[in-house]
Amino acid sequence: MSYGNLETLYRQVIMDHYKNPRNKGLKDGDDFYKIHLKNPTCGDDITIQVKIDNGMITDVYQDGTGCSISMSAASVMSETIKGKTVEEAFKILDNYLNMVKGEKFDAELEMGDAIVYQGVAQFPARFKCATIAWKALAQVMDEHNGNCTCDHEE
Amino acid sequence: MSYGNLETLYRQVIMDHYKNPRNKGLKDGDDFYKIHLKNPTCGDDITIQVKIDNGMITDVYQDGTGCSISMSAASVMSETIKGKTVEEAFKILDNYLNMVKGEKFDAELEMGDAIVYQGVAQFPARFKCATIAWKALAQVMDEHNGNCTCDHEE
Amino acid sequence: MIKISDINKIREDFYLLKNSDLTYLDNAASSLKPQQVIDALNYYNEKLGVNVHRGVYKLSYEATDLYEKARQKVADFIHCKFKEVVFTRGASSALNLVASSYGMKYINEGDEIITSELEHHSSMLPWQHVAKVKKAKLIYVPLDAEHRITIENFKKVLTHKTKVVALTHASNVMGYITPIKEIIKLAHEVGAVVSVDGAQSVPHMKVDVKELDCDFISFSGHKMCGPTGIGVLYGKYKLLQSMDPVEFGGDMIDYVYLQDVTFKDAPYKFETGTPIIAGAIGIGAAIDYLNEIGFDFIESQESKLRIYALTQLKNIEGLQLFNPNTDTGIISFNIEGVHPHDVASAFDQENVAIRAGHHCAQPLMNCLKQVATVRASFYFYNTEKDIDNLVEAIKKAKEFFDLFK
Amino acid sequence: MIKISDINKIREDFYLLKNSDLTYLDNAASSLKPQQVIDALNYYNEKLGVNVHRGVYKLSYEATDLYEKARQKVADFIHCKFKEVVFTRGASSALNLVASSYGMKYINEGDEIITSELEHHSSMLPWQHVAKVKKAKLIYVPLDAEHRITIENFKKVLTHKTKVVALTHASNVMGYITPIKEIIKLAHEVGAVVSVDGAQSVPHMKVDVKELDCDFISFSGHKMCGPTGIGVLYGKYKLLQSMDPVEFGGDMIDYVYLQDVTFKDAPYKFETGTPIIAGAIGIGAAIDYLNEIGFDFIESQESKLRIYALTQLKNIEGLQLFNPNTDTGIISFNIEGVHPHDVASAFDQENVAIRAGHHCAQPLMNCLKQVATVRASFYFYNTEKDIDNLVEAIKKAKEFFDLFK
Ligand SMILES: Cc1ncc(COP(=O)(O)O)c(C=O)c1O
Ligand SMILES: Cc1ncc(COP(=O)(O)O)c(C=O)c1O
Repeated sequence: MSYGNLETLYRQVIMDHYKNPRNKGLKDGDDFYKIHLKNPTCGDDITIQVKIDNGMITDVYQDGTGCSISMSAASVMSETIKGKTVEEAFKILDNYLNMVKGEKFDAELEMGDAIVYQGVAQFPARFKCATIAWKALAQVMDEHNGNCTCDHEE
Repeated sequence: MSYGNLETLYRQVIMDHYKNPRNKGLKDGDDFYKIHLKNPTCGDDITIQVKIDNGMITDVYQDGTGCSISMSAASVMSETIKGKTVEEAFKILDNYLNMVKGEKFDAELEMGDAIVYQGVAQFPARFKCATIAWKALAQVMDEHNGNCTCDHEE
Repeated sequence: MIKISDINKIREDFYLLKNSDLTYLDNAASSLKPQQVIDALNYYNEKLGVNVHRGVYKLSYEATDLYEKARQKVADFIHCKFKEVVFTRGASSALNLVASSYGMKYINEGDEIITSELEHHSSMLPWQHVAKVKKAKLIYVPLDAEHRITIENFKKVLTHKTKVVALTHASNVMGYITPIKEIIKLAHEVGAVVSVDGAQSVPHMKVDVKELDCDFISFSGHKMCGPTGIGVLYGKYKLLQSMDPVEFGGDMIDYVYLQDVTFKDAPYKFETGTPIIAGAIGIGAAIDYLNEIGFDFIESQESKLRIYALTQLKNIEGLQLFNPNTDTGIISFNIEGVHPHDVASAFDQENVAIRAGHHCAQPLMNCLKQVATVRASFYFYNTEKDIDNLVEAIKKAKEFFDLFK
Repeated sequence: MIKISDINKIREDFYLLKNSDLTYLDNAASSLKPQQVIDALNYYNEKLGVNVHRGVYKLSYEATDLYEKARQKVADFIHCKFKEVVFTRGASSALNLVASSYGMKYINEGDEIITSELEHHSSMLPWQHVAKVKKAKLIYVPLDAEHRITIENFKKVLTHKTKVVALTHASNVMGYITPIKEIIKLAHEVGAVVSVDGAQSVPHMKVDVKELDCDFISFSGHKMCGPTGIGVLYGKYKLLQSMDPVEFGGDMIDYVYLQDVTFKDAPYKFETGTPIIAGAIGIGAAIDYLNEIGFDFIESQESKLRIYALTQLKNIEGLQLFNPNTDTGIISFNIEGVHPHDVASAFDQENVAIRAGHHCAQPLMNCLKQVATVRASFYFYNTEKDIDNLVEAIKKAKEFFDLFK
């Protein structure tokens, strides 16, 4: 049976992360940046915790509820950016956003499992699912860099 | 020069009544029914006073400001219905409304100068001007007949 | 009279039904618009395009005439008087007008307002706000085991303190019809007024406001073959007259003084500024269209589809059906272990358009213990083939997501 | 770049200008709608027709995309941020939103609100209401001898008690442009916010809200080649965020609890229920159209027509011209001894469409000592021929009514 485009969206890697999320569960301690984002329309609700030492992302945790795309993306994001500098993470983030929007992106840039979200470009209605965890990351890093996020553009 | 349809609307009789209104000016005394109607959009403002004795309209006065059609119609109405019974006046009223709406009406029914308002049928935007005084009359007669007018349909 | 066999002729009126293989089952969100309605909109926009009410020239007069004739069409459609029809931006706006005008004027501290967890947010939130501001009590009718509003449960919350009852006529998630006529009778006995949310009933069944004796009913054009941006508030004339306007400005006044103002009578005092001219003409054309189809056809077609769909859905393993006893063409379900959003994407690949989400009914989602559901909703132009496509899509989605188990 | 010589090509875009001998001079009431806008409306109504925001399927996604792109077009058009654009039912609704949300929250007893007798009712009445409810003072800028708002006179009424200034950018009767930028600067110095009525400016000139530094501006689609039933409220984002919603329900919430609720951020918290989807797409298409024509052309064409018209009207004996120094394409006059309503009927016989009435500006009528005036108003698609027809119609009407002298 052919499932058409569906197979380009729901890749095995994605469903693995959905069933077995990495870095799941929040930790105590106030040496974490913590951001909570939600999309009440579909029930997506994500919190991410990030530790940044000397410009280096040393620890990431995530927790929440939502669809397979949003939940897996949080897991993938947490794996992908751990060990990266904030600068590197911003590059990956920008590249990822371009990729899922269907815009030009750098296919050579090392971004781990995040590369499998390419199929999202054909499902623009799922763009928000694929990016909610990454938008939380953006806010964390903006905060770390001292940029106000209170008036953050969508 | 041809003024087209305009001449069917603005008849000499109408303009005479506009320039020389009959029964103009209100009287003191509480043996009159009195109704005040307005169309704030164009500034029409009309008050009519009617005395009814034994089912007979014995006296009518009118006053107000407005366009030539509304002012002349008040004058014509006052002349037309004086000396008529309420029943007769209702007949004339209905006939007049049908005529200015462009619906079937009885051309034989004696209605004095009111007959010259036939041209209004071709100017539906002026229907309200031609009928405001007559609607005031309707309210007077409804009141006289003991029908509540507080919830009067437009 | 339209016959069931005419369904293909009906589908010709809808561009997407005629020209694509779309299975459109999101009618509770918005219905599609037939060519007849689009033609009416185009007539106004192209051949007139001018403003109403104050223009002495022919085009403006014609536009005014069409606008006010649309009001008469609405009045005839729900069986009320011309002047009892207020045009609004939509059902939400109409429901809010009742709360902000009637509610803010007549609700006092300690009064009780009855609503339900079955409501659309637009039906209950305006009253939650009134209750907060006025220190009144917002009380929920307990739903029964099926999540229905019953007369029995309504009686449990109705008291002599009840001033307003705000309930839906047909639920947009469960498809249940509320026994609203009996509820209205009971509410009137204690002197309460009833604001009915007719967004999901008026498009699908003959609603006679005089027979229901409801005090207010609200509905939207876009769910009944009309355009977006237009809705209706019906209110009993005495109530409308007793209420204060909430928007002030052009077209709704008699006389304006520097520090004071007098208003027109209802409905005009509630229609501030240039009216929604095209929208009103559009909903008028939609009503003409629905009248031509006829509610006999609409109700029988929807009930046929409901029975056909339920029979099949009940037999799909792993499908959670939330309203097996739905009264209308609205069916809510989930596929076990698959998020509704994922289901919707899978369906979209099969060109089956449904809605996944909380359907603006978060309290009900809590009752159902779901974050979201999938909702399929029919209209008179749907066919058994559409149901077959839905069933196919469900099976295929299950199969696909099972691959990852 | 559009050249003046292209005027006939432009007129081809408008059904009535192409196919009739109408002289349309009622643009201040509503503009006509070009084919491009009608096509955009038809595209949505025919090829999509579905609801936005919560649909996962392609059609719904496309509708959402078009709806939100329209918001971006508006933002680019007036030079603000995407999220500073609130879609409303029209200018009146937008002006009311500022008063009922910002005004009702921040105006207190004894505060002063400045407006003017030059205002459209929709600009001043919402504040008259706020002033009454809040026991604030509604203060009128004295108009100068020409009935203009001047900076000098504005300074006379501005005090440290002034909390809100609600003024029109361009008068819909006199055609004057208010020196709004300087007024805004002065108002900000005392900490007042300024709500600008842009209904007659935004369609006719480049309005840059960041350059004006206005706090709010309101305008309507139907006066700028767009459809009826859609308007815009621009507000500075911080102000919008600080304000409370006035309508409650679907689409504007984050979380709904039985006795509480949290709202989305602006602009969505002000857009309750199914949005005005077609209307927004329509105003977006209108903006595309106006951008293509360009304000250089629009302004030069209107100023050419103004000069041409005034020169002739000034020379007609027995014509009372109320605004010989109008700044825009709006000209108000009366024919001595003839009621404006009678003039309008005479013009209609010549197919010259103008407006007769108080133009929703009764206080100004009092200043002018008129019950009503005749108003002719141009847009970029009008021509010298239209002015000639107007002048002819005036002469003929005078001649005709002189017959009865
Ligand atoms: C100056 C002015 N303000 C406000 C409005 C109100 O606009 P709308 O009727 O589209 O709400 C108008 C037009 O009628 C106007 O000319
Ligand atoms: C039951 C119910 N009430 C109210 C509404 C609100 O209607 P609208 O979004 O057209 O304002 C809807 C639809 O969304 C509905 O289904």
